[in-house]
Amino acid sequence: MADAPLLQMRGIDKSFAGVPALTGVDLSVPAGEVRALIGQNGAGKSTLIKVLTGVHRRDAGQVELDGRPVDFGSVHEAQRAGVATIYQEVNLVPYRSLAENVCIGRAPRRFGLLDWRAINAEARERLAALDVHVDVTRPLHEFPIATQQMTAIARALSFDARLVVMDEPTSSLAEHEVGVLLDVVRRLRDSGVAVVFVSHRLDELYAVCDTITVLRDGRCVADAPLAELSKYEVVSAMLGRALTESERRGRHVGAARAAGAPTVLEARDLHRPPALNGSSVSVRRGEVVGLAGLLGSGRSETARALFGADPVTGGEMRLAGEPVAFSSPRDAIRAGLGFNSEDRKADGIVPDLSVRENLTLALLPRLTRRGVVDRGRQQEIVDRFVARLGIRMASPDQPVRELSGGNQQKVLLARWLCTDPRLLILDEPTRGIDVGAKQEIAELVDELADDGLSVLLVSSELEELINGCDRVVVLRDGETVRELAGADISEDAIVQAMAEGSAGAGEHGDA
Amino acid sequence: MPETVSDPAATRSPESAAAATGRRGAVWAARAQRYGAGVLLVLLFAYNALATPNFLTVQTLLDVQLRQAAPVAIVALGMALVIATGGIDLSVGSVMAIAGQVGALTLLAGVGPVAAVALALLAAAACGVFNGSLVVRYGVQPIVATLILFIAGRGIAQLLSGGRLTGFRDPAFQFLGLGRVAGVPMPVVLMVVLAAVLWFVVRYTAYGRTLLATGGNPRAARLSGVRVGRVTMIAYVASAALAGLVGLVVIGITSASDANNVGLGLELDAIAAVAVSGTPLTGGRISVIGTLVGAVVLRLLQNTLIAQGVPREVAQIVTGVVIVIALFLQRRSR
Amino acid sequence: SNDASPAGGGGEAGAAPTASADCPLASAADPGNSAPPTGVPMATAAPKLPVKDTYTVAFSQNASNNPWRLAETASMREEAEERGHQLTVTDANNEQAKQIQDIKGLIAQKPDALFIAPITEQLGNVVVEAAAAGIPVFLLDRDVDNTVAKPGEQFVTVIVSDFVQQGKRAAWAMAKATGGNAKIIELEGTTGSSPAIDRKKGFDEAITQCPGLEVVVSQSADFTRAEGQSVTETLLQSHPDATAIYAHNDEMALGAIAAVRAAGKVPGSDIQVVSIDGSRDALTAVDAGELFATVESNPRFGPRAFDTMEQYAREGQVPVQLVLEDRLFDKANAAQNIATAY
Amino acid sequence: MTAPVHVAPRPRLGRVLQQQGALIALVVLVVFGALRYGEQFATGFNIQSLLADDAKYALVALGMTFVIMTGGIDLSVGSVAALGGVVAAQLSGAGLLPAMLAALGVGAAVGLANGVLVARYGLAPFLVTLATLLVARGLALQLADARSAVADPASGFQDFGRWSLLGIPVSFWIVLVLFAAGALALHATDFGRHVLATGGNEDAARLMGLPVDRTKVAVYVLSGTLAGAAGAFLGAQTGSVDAAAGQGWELTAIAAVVVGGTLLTGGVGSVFGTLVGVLLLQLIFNLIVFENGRGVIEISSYWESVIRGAFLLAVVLLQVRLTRRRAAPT
Ligand SMILES: Nc1ncnc2c1ncn2[C@@H]1O[C@H](COP(=O)(O)OP(=O)(O)OP(=O)(O)O)[C@@H](O)[C@H]1O
Ligand SMILES: Nc1ncnc2c1ncn2[C@@H]1O[C@H](COP(=O)(O)OP(=O)(O)OP(=O)(O)O)[C@@H](O)[C@H]1O
Ligand SMILES: [Mg+2]
Ligand SMILES: [Mg+2]
Repeated sequence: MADAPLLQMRGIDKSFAGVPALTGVDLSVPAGEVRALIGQNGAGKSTLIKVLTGVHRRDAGQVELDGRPVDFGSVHEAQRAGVATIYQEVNLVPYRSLAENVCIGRAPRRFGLLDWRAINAEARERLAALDVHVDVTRPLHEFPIATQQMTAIARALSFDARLVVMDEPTSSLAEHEVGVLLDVVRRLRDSGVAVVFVSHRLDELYAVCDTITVLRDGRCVADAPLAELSKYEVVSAMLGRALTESERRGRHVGAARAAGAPTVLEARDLHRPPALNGSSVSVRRGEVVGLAGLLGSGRSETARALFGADPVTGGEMRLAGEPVAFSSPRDAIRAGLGFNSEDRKADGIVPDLSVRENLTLALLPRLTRRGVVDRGRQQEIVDRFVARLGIRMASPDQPVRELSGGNQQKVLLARWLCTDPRLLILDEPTRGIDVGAKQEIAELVDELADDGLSVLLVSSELEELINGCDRVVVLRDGETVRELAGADISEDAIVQAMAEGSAGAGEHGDA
Repeated sequence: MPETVSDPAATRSPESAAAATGRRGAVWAARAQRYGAGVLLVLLFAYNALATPNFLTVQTLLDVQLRQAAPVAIVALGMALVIATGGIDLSVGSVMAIAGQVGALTLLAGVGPVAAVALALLAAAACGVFNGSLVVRYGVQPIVATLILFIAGRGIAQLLSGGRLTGFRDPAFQFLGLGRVAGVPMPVVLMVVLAAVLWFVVRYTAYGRTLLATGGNPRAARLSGVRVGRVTMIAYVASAALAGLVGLVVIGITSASDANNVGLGLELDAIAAVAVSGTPLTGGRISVIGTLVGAVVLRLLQNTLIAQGVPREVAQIVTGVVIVIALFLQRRSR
Repeated sequence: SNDASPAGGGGEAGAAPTASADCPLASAADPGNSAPPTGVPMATAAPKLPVKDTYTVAFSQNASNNPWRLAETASMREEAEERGHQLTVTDANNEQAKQIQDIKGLIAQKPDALFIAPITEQLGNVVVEAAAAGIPVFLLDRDVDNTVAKPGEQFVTVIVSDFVQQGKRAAWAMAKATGGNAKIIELEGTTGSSPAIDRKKGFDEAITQCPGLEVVVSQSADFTRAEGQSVTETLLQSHPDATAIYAHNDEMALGAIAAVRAAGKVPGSDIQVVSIDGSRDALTAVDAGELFATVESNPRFGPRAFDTMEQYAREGQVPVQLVLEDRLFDKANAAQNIATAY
Repeated sequence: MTAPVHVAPRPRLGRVLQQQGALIALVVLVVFGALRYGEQFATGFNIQSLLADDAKYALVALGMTFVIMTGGIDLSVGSVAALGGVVAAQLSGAGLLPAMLAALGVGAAVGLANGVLVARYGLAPFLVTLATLLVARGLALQLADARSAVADPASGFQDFGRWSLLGIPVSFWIVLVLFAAGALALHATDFGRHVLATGGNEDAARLMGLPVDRTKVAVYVLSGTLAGAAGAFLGAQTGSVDAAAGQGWELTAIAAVVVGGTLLTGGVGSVFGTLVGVLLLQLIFNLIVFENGRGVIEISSYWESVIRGAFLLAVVLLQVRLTRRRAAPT
């Protein structure tokens, strides 16, 4: 062809321990194009990206940049060649300031020494360009995961690269940030940058992408202009099967469940400054309650407080009417609670342990007789839930770190489901999960609720809340500001409640 | 031979890890990673069988090689527990000295052998509680936390002994060191029994799983209802108690407690033994049999060099090189 | 590590096997302590010491991690007590750097006199500093590098232990014990320590007279009982033909004896053991016939040290080198000395 | 909408306090010493010899600080110091400079070995340096033929130990300069930031495209080199290096680094804090010697060990209070 595409990958093979993750994958992106990369969890998206950027060595195939064959040995080389990448999990340095995380590696200097004023100024600008206005001199770990994600994006953009690769950059972002990011992507394209964009959210893909590559089981199953494919075609290509009825319609909860059912858990006026300033939630038996709010509104903190993961400075909790105070997650679990945290890597998986052990970790006390684990029952439970959630892995003995992001998430869900709790708290449960699995999980939650399980669902995806919840509690600055039920649950209502009078969002409204 | 227990998982992970580098022969690298210490053992054994006179006698193997390996091996078992939590215990040598001295003094005070042993182990366990609470309650870095007793502990033992050797003769008390069960020296018996127990604990009990979870990702473990603090504390107490036991074994063998020298530098031998088994110090993994093999290998290496009349300084160099080789064989590629 | 010194005394060798003709040692008498050095110059240029009836003095001990050192320190304390001197003791915990630090700290306190038991010969520079500060220095049980610190100038005198001579006497005892025919396992002290080096030197030199005496293997056992035992166990197994053991100190010898027993042999008949120090445990072993003999390495420096100091104050000069006398303990004289041994 | 600025000033303030905590303790002890032991303690002589002694520990601790900030550890420094000292002493005949350079050279060589094994082959630092600890010690003993290596008294080598400027030993001036350089490098050069990033989150640092491996090799080489220098300082000071020298220095250094407020987990650290830590820990010995001098109570080396341990405990607990850090047990 006349002008070779900026990026051209041909016949890429990559296998781990003889298990193929990629087989003969092609990917080409011309300058000024946004290429969507989609596939089920474990399809090989991240692997393809890591092969491209020199994290993994490919077993076979060629990679050409600007028509010249390349073989990056390290991320550093890739960067120098003009490839900037945002990896799936936030990968920054916790103890260092936002500014340093944005600029380190190519920081401005004076007299050969780092020029901190310039560094902070630049970082402030770049984050402001993403509509993030924070004190860039604070260490990264003090900020919510979303801010961390935006920082990673700012860093990637700061390289003024010719090719920008984004692996699920939006999975931990809420509507607004997503909007900002998509604008950025458009701007990049218009300025002739090539972009590879991975996401499980079809709307986002259709909003910015020109062409799409669909992976299934490590193979390319589709490569076309996005305009030529309908969502359904994309999804069925990805799943390798036609969609079910419910998947087509997207389900909708009818009349609120468990209207009169007894209250399982009730929390009033929880305080834990600065994050929590009076958040109240109650969940009835068999009810799915959504927890909505802007980033940093205290949803996760509320969830953690309920679960006894963090001590509260004020407020009261009742379990089935009885006042309770969990001093540790252990107490909460004993009382029949489960909590799936939002940060899979830090608070979820035990990387070196096998899928089996990760899955049954919370259940252990009940799996043991006189301190000895009942391996038979353990195996039986593992098999059951692996099948039920369709976890893809080589064997239950595979270290969980080797599973794809989405499958790790499923293992964690199974960890709690197998304890068959009265109340399950899910913080961003579908973060980084493919549409197929997402659907399955949504239905699972539904099903469980019908069987009498109560669910508290934290999500940044309004759609999820609207479709899945009987009630939605809205937080702002760590305070419950609105409660919507049944028919009142609507995007507008929620958004209005979240944002209402939120001129000062960004500060903590210590009211 | 090292059945690196991050449960069967890990017995598979080396391959995948090695394979992840996409090198050919990765599988062989993986084998080496798992059996490195075993290979060394076989080589050393073969060499001695050929080169060292009457090496292949029960007397030599049991009473010399294994019996001399036992103390380090037992301490290493405790060390492996601590390392599995992601920690490390530098204080074991000093704890040995304290336990030995307490045992000797109480025995001479006439409390009787059983009570003396009990008191000694109690003192050791107390040291473990001290280390454990620094790490658990105050979140002090394990190296620093145990460095404190490493420094102060020997001083305490010396204060108890006044720097003198405390000699004694009491068959019952010295049974730990000199006794025999079915002709097998007691230290060896202890080593085998304790290893068996630990192996079972790690492989089949809830404690084993929670131990590895704690070392692998404490935050996740806590959120899953694991009593991280308790699990960690137990590891430190066990390590100290085992060290104390070994303290008694050692003084039993020499029929004198020498607070200045008992356990001197043993912490490094123990850590090396764990390391040679291919267990990473980052926590979340443990290999009981591997640890035993590691301890035996290192002792056998020492004795081989001694038997050949190789001077200390050269022996040191060789040992260092061998450790690196072992690590090298067993490295987890990224 | 351990130490000692020369001059006369010494018991009679016990019932020795018939001496083999080609081993003069076996038939010779105990070489005893080396003859007192003759024509030793007098210390004249060193800082002077005024005559007082009591002094403030300091003693830098290099370690307290073995009985011998403890006995030496104790002897210094007792004697100072006796004579009403005020004594400051520091203990370098076996670290050269720390002893230097200790000594400097002591110098800063300007004592009337300074006693040093150097950890190695390499403390010349601090000794020089002490002299520069006008403090008379007395060295105990080991000398320092005389090219750095001149005897009689930067320090008054050194009261030495003659490790080489101890080694020679041990060789003599070994010859007596074995009739001049033995395959010997030598247990060396801590690698690099001067007693280890010199006791080896003396012994190896002496046995060259006796072709029948052969060191089949020599290994360090760090002067400790436990090491002595485990090293011996290993060596007995790899050298089954060994018939004798020479240990650089009593502790290693006691460990070795245990190892011999463990190996199913009888110490004192199957395997002869000879060592150096003269500690109480060793004398008991000698009396029990398990240890053939032990050459004393007298730790009681106190009396001699303070005599010398006071003499120097009175006469303004003393010989720059003095030696402490060691005895030799064997079956004949062990029993009656157990009570007084350290 | 943006993530709220989370008001959590703990870590930064905490770290500052941490260092000051050590600093305060240091000042207090010095004043105490001066008041209790009078001018004997405060004399130039005592101060001088104290600083001269601290110089070598400070060098080792400086290198250790950087290694620890990358999340590593270097147990070989003590042996390397001995090796460097022996080499320097043996070459002292050739004069001060060649001797020094030789010491730095061998130190750097061992450091390079450590660095390559850790960075290139991903072996655990604790174990690699434990192995090189044995090797370096063995080599030192070999070279010195198991005795002390004596410096040529004729050469200028030993004068170095005596030089002083404005009443402060030259060796300590050098230390001051190096620490200043170290602090600057940490704060204001890419190298420094790479060190902290590597220690903070190695995988992330890699994915951020930072030269993690090069950085690691660099810190171990630095540590080895400084340890070699420390050995040479020792040689110059005492006129000889006993092959057993430097035993336990690694632990002294680690203790100093920690007291100075550097986290062993890496990613956070203070260079000057380490200097304070060294001065603090060494001052303890000096004070004990003086206390013995008063003849009121007799502090044996046994007590010294206990006191050192107790002191370390006190400082560590103080830091815990100041930073209220409840780290996971890892
Ligand atoms: N380091 C590894 N070792 C072994 N197997 C691996 C490793 N990394 C990935 N895999 C396997 O490769 C396959 C593809 O994983 P990858 O992370 O690329 O999936 P993905 O498309 O990114 O999924 P997700 O959408 O959940 O992120 C999975 O089966 C995973 O188990
Ligand atoms: N790891 C952390 N360390 C310190 N502060 C944090 C951390 N995570 C969140 N916070 C603070 O707690 C407050 C609430 O954060 P939280 O994560 O609960 O918000 P959220 O509504 O759950 O948003 P998110 O979508 O990030 O979960 C925010 O102000 C945030 O700055
Ligand atoms: Mg992925
Ligand atoms: Mg959240």
